[in-house]
Amino acid sequence: MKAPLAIHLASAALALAATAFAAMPSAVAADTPDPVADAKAFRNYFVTKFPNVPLDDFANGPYSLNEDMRRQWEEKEQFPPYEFSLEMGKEMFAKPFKNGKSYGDCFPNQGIGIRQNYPYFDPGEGKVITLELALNRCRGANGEPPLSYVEDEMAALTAYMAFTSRGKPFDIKIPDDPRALEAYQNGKRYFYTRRGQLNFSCATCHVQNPGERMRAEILAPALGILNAMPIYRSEWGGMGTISRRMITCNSQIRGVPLEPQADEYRDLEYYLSYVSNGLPIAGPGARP
Amino acid sequence: MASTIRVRAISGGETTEVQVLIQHPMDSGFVKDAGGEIIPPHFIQELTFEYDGRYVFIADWGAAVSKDPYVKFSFKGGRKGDDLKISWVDNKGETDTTTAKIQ
Amino acid sequence: MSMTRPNTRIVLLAFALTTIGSTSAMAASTETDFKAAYAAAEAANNEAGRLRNQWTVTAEALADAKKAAEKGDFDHAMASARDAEALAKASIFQATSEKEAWKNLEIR
Amino acid sequence: MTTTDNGFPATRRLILQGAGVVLLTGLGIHSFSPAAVLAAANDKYPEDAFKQKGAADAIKSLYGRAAEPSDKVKLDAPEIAENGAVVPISVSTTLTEVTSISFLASENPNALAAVYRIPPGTLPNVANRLKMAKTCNVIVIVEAGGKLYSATKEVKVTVGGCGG
Repeated sequence: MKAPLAIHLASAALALAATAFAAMPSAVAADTPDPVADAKAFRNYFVTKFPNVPLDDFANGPYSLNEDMRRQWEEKEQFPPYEFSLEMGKEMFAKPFKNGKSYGDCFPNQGIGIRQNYPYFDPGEGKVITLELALNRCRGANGEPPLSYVEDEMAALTAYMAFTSRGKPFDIKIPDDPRALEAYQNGKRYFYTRRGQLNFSCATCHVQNPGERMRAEILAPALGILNAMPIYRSEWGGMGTISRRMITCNSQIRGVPLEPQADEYRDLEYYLSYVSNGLPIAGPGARP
Repeated sequence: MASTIRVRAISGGETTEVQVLIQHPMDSGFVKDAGGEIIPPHFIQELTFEYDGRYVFIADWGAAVSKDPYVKFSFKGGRKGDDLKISWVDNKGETDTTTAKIQ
Repeated sequence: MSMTRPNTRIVLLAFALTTIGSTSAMAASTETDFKAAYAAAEAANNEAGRLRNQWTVTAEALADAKKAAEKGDFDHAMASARDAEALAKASIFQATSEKEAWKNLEIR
Repeated sequence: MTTTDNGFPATRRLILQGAGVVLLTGLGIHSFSPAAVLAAANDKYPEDAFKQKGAADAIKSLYGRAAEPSDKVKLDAPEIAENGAVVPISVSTTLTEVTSISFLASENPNALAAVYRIPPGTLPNVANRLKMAKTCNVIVIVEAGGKLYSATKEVKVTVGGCGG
């Protein structure tokens, strides 16, 4: 599909508009990140913008903001379309690897009811570890080839792990380690940074315009946006992981996506999960 | 092979509510694949529900029923622990059958 | 759509410049011209890649340029290569300016 | 359980009920293709009706006549489909002696989507999920006491269901 002329040119014109942007006064001075204050302001923004939405309901994305869509969703949830994926995930999770071990052996509490603790900062590696990454590392440690981050098997596994954790509030920790704080800050920067030819940031859609229609879709609020992952999207006719969702977000604004589980995506997941601390895990979810 | 049919049949006393979800592509024959080739039609045409030796519900479906189709209905009677037999056949002659216990 | 808010002035400016660009490309282009233009576009796009901010449309314009060149249509190939370079440069500018500008969007 | 009033041809039922002969007859039945079994047991799959383009032609092919609108047919469908690939639509009615319920989407390539046959003892309430190619009328036909009743509702589709 060809871009509308105005957008095409407006974006190409960014380079030409250098002076205009450079002249814009920076509204805020550089300062040290304060995740606690950030999370408070973040939550406050959404509950003020949508005073009638119960806090936990933000985990249900666009359905928290639109009654007609909510009814369609509730109908679907009677017998949700992710049911088959969930079952596949449960079987995969229980099936031993060739060496006799299984996924459960790689995780605390045998992997049950722990989704809310991911991603976490690993001080040994100095980086953020997401659940998808941890699952593939588990496979690697047991001599199994990695799964694609954007295909059905990974979605099914994470669906099952989320399902066993439903209702548990996100509990993301930022340890007292400057590298953890840096990862958090990098995630935040990625979230607010405009990119792609459309010159959108994640925040353009999910902070400034949640509840609005973007072409056909109702945009989800950023608060709680990962709580229902992975999601069955009617548009995909199947399940998708967090990796898949981030990649499609980038493509939709005409940016070339990064490789799945790139540092930027891991940090972004860390940031978004942290600011949704306290909201319940609701995955797997169904979305348009 | 796991069944393609998921059933929830719940007796509420006088009536039994039945919901099914079936794993099936329900290809309409109007959609092209990534390579631009038409995906040939492949959809369930008939779905039957038998209880106590009689049909309690029969669905005739065209290609416009959604992927992984779902249907819900209720019938009078049906006791907890009784069998409900569900079968489908699609336009290629493929078929699946399952028997579920009413709960 | 309220969220895009394309700045009308910028759009008009870009339109004027784009027109000038295509006019100068009117003179029949050679394969040598094309190769230079393509290399410049590719270099700019690689730079955008180092900044982790390539645009899909840049890749599309590059592919279009290559395809036209293979058919021997160097005028078309030149135009697409220049488009690609402009887009790549815009993406570089975007990444550079956003190093600070992102803070303007932050919820506080 | 009474077996006399289900309103369906008895062939299949008798096989299932004749406990003494079930094995033999059962073997005979299973040597047919499943489609043949169903065809033997039920009315034929309304192939022709599903092939019609427009809603009126499909209804005519299916029932041989037209339906009249009735406020006793309650059609529940969204105002705006969140995705045309999966549109939850349900119907219920206070009409009695219902024998079938059909769903159509007027602008789909083939309007008829589903026909449900309702034997006595089954309630005239059905919920299902349909594909819709674009914004159009959803029409539901309830056959009751030999007459046809309909309800219609426009559903807006912004993402067409032809991708799914």
